[in-house]
Amino acid sequence: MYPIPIIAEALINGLMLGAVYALVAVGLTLIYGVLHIVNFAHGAFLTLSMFGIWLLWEHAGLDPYLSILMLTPIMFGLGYGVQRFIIGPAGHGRDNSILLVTLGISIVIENGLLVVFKSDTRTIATDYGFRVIEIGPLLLSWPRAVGFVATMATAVIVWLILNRTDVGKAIRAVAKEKLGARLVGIDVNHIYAMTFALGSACLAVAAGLLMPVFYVNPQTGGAFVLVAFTIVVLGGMGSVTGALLGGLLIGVVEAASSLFLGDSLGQLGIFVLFILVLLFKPTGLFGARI
Amino acid sequence: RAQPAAVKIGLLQPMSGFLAGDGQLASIGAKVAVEEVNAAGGIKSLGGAPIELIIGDSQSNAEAGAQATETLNDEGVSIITGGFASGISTTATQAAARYDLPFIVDTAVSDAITGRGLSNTFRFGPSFSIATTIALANLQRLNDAAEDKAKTVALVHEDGLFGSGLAGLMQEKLPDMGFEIVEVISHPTPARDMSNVVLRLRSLNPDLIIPSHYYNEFVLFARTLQQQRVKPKGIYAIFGGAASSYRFVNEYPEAAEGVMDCNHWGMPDHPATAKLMQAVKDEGTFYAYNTPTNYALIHVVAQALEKAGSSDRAALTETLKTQDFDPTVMPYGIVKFDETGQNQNALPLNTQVQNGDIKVIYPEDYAQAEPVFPVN
Amino acid sequence: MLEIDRLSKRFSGLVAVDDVSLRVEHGSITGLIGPNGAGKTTLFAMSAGFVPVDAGNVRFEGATVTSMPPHERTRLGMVRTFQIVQPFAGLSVRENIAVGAYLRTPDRADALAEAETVGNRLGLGPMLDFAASSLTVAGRKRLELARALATRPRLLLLDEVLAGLNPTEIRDILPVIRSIRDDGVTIFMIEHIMQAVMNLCETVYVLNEGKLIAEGAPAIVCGERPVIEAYLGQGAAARLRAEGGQPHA
Amino acid sequence: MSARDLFPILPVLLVLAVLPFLGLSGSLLNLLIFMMIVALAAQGWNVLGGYGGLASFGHAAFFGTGAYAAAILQTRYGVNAWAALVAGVVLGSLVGAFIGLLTFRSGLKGSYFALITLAFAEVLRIIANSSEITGGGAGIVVPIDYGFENLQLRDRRFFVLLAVICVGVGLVITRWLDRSKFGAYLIAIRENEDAARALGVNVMNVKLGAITLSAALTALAGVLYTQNFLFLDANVAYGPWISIEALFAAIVGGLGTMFGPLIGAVVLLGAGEITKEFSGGIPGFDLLVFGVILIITVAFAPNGLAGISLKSFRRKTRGHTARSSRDGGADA
Amino acid sequence: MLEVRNVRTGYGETEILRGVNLTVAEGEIVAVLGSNGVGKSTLNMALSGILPLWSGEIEFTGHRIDQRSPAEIVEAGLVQVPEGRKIFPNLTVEENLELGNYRGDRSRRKAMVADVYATFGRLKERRRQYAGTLSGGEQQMLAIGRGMMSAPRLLILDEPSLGLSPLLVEEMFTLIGRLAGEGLTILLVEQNVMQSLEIASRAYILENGEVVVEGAARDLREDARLRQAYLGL
Ligand SMILES: Nc1ncnc2c1ncn2[C@@H]1O[C@H](COP(=O)(O)OP(=O)(O)OP(=O)(O)O)[C@@H](O)[C@H]1O
Ligand SMILES: Nc1ncnc2c1ncn2[C@@H]1O[C@H](COP(=O)(O)OP(=O)(O)OP(=O)(O)O)[C@@H](O)[C@H]1O
Ligand SMILES: [Mg+2]
Ligand SMILES: [Mg+2]
Repeated sequence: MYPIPIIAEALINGLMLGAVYALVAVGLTLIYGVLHIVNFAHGAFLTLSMFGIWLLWEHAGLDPYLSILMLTPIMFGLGYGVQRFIIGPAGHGRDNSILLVTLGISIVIENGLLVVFKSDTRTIATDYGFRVIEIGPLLLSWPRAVGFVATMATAVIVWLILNRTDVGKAIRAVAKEKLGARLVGIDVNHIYAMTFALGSACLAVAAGLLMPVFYVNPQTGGAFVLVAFTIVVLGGMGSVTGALLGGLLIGVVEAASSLFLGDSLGQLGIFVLFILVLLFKPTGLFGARI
Repeated sequence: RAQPAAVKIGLLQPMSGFLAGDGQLASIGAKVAVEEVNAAGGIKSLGGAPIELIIGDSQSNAEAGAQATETLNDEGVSIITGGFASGISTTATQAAARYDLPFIVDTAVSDAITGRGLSNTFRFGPSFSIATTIALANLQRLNDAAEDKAKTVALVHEDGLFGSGLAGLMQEKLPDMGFEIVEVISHPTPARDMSNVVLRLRSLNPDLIIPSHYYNEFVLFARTLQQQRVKPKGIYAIFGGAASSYRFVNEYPEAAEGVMDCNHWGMPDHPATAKLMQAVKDEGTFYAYNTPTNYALIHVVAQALEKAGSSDRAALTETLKTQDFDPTVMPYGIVKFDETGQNQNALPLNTQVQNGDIKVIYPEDYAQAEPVFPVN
Repeated sequence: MLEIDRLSKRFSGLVAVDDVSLRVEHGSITGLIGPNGAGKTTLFAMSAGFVPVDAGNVRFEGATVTSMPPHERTRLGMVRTFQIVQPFAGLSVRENIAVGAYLRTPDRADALAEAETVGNRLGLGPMLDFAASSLTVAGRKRLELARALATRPRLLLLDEVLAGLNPTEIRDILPVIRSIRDDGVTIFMIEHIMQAVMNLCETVYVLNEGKLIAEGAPAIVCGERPVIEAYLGQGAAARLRAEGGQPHA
Repeated sequence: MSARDLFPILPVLLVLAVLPFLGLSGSLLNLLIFMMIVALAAQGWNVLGGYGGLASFGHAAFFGTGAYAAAILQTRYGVNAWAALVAGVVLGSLVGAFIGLLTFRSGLKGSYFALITLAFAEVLRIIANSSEITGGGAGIVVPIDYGFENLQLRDRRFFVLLAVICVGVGLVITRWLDRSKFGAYLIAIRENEDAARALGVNVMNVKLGAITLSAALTALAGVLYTQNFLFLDANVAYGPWISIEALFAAIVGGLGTMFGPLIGAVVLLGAGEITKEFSGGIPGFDLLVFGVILIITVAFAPNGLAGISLKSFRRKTRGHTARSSRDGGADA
Repeated sequence: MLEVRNVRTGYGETEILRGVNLTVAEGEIVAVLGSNGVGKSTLNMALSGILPLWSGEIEFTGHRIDQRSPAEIVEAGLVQVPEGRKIFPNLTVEENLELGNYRGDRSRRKAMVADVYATFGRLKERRRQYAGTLSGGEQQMLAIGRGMMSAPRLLILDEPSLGLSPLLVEEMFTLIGRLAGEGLTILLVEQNVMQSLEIASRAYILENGEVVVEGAARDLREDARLRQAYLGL
């Protein structure tokens, strides 16, 4: 048994890390909710965003948190364009084709990055990367705490967009009833692209929050996508609040199980939890609904 | 006088995929060696035939490694070197065996690679068992020499072939050496986070941490240790990747300071070392062990060709089995392959990051500096 | 044939079917009518096993089938159609019907032949090789009926299969339905098209807000005040009277 | 199903069987073997994903089980390789049936099913990576011992032949799906589960049958993998690569078609080899080109490559602006 | 207000409409009749811009709309309540109505929702319920309500009475009459032929992808051929 502060710290750590997972998952769940496909390019987009943050740091000296403000619109635009001009036309609106196209895009991005940046691992050494917040015996990572707060803020924004704006309602409408949407004057292709754009913009934020504590190489995104899948299903596919809560839960489970079982089996803990939830509450812990 | 036909040498390396960085470093070393051999007049016993390097990309996975080996064979190489990772090396040497194509593995460490009865397979570098034996012997000396001795140890390893294999061996041997193993923590590659591993260490506060993981995880680990203010007496990595990588040392000098590693490593004062470091720098990347190992390996192949006086595969295999070779930049004394194909004299070096540079501390023959222990 | 005994179903607060008992006689055509949202489809879904019951019992030919899975009820001879049509969209009309026919034969040629026969009987002949997704709503309703019929049922639960047909088309299909019954298939149908109900059904049950409010011969039931108020409206009642149904005031 | 139904399969098998004896180089033989292994896994995937509409991301679970079973039984228990092959296929099917039992019971389909299969494969990968019997991270090396009785063929042309025969079995099974009641039921479930149920289809049993069959074929591919490469580790056996490859080949080739998986595997792996030629030695460039080719293929052959050749036979009446038939109505 | 000239279109290679001509004047109710599968809904989809024309022209309030996107057509005031409802099952009743006003004047949205509730009391009771769980008839009400929300100039109703109880059918026809009285132009596709002809001013009959009969509704009601073909009399 570990001393209480260690356990507490692990759980808080889990929450903070889970928040960033959640952000990746929110993008995924949005795209899933509307396009009904699992976006295999999500990881590659995250990697791309992380390289974006790194480039801005390396060549413009921009702080990663500031870079988020620059990168978010760029990723938004990129996501919009990729959906509108590649996935849309090449996918013919069929689930399987879209799936393959996103797979193809991820191959292109990953290897494009490999060609340009080689496979080197890059990191950003900010002066706050190692900073901790001391609360009694607890040492909390400062950049992680920032990540937590920023994630919450982003999630609230996404939620507001989805539930309080016409575009958001249109996104949810298109998810289930395309023809009906077109008949009330919704431009379905535009909404698809907006969804993809929104999902990609979330990744820009996630990338900015990750880079001070993590590294990037052309494969990095993959490590987060698998866990993001898990979160999406746990939370209920297409559910933004579900993704957020699912992310936090996974973070805590991962922390707890790696503290008590070791990291390798900690991963097992995530998947076992995942399987159990699916078997006993198949629509996810928080219900599937976008 | 017509130039004799070039002798083709295959270099199998992960040029793409998650190990591509290692492939790149290896190919830099091999290319330098090829240039040197050819500049010195090629293979004299073959009438000055130049050697030509053909790179096969194993794409960081085993099937592609086998397929690339087949392609190298189609292209008519006389011998293949490289392999890098154990899984790739296993399937690739096997594929080469069908054609009696000699294959010298560079840095893959799994004991099972040699000793499968494949007569074409050789290994240049040390295997697991060789490396751990030496690493532990050095550790013992280090600790014996210290005033404030380390007693408790935590093992932190990646859960693949390499990390688990090492951890297994050490769990066997460390207790006999008087160390108490307080914790064994494994983690997956890639890892997203090391804070929970470090938290456990913080609560256990071991004297010594023995990590074995790939580069990215080591960096994450070392940075998190620093952040969480875990300060053991020493960090003693085995094949740790990072403590013998200049990238790490340059980018995170504080986290790197004092870290020790027992790894493949070139002789620091060998003239080729400086040249290779420069070549790596010219490519815009950072020096690590892959470069000198593959550099030396090409030289060994050139010597074998010279001695065999033939580019015939059987002749080369025979030569490799029976003759001695000069390992150039690698600290192996004389290269001699035993009946299983293992280079008997293969030897890892102990390095320590001191004042922002990587210094060899053991064995004395090659040492550049005295070890600093305990660090904290 | 079918006995429904004190069946109830509640959806989070809303009682969709409230303690309903009714019986469908062997060889009859029995109707189920009632305002929108009265619970008719839910009652059917429970009878066929697609929605678990909250309370009550369903008996088919004397055997209790309340908790039997739907496919087994179909095997026993009780088949439903869907109000919101559920075609196998990617398959042709012929293949759609053949899936039903496979219930009674393992042989592909037999199943396809049966599909053709049934398709022709229901006027789907020209469309047999079209994709089901290209059918109009009314076409899909007929497909629903054809598929159900191909399973050689003994009790058909038809949920608004006539919706979307014009009066002439309805007139043309009524004899088909009667002939199905004459072949020994009992029919229990939900229908809003009163022309059909009046013509076909020997007995109708009227559901309102989950409760049974009337039952009996259609001409009589349609004259009852609660039925007119909740369901028919004065205009329709008048028209039915004019057309010779003569319900009492 | 009659003998005549099998007719279209024969010429294809014949061509594939003759191919290795035309003096192909070692790398082409190796490629051919790998194509057949992937084709077989993709055929398995197609049974469930193409015919049953249950796309899985975790066929590695079956592939790996077949592969590990063959390797472990031979190396640790001295079981004969042919017996190990049978055992591998049986165990693979059992894993399939088990996963099916758990997931279908709770009605999982669509992306849920896809992701839960992925999770199962990951669990197996993590377990295989850390347990003793699989050799843990070090993996298993099957000792070389050439001989027909050991299912290790020194002359690889015959191994190609063996793999082609296995693919032939896959083709026959797919053909049977096209012509049988079971196949019709499976397709019906894919198109509309509720409707199938209403027509007397025992949805659970049919799905279970499909996943078992699917797993058996993919496990067979795993056994062949073991016998060809004689080395396995957790990432090879249970890693996501084979799940992706199987899905890729089946979809690119043409879902729910007999020759789709085979065509897909041949074209994808072939294209991969060809792009490698043109990569100019720049790491990643070949895969980049491959990715672009993939996207273009999907854009211009949305029904899969098998769909192109069949296009002229396709019913012209098929709806283009497919009307949505699900409107989530009050019907349960 | 609406002019359809020589419109040809279909699905894939199958031609469904083979040169349809039709006009609707401001404030009229025009009925389109025809047996199952003649192409009434196909015509509607073409009018709404969902199905591209093979040839022919569509003019609405004096402007060509046949090359416009569905969104632009809605914006121009031509709105359709489609066959089979096509409501948004995962949105609440109220959200469905709000989206009906997607291209419309937002400032009037609240008042319009209140209007719809006044017409369909049942919808108000169910305002927070997900539309997908409504009964068939309730869904139909919602679809009509959603169509009204965009304040259309021309409303196309495709079989609005499908699945409604007789009482509601009657109410619906009353509603259509009322809407027309308020100045809305209506194109009505119905199987309920008799009642349609009662409220319509003119009607078209489609057969085989062409208009075979057109005329004043009153005259058509008496037409023997029509009674035979569509009224089952
Ligand atoms: N899954 C569900 N969740 C919540 N409410 C439901 C659900 N299914 C049905 N309802 C409600 O139950 C009531 C009865 O629905 P049902 O479909 O049985 O009506 P119906 O009599 O068939 O009506 P209609 O003639 O309009 O088809 C309706 O008010 C409907 O909104
Ligand atoms: N998506 C489609 N693909 C192919 N054919 C279609 C499609 N939709 C409709 N059709 C065909 O077009 C013809 C006209 O259909 P449409 O829906 O316009 O008929 P309708 O007159 O509205 O009939 P109903 O009164 O039954 O609604 C029908 O024969 C139908 O089978
Ligand atoms: Mg109903
Ligand atoms: Mg229609």
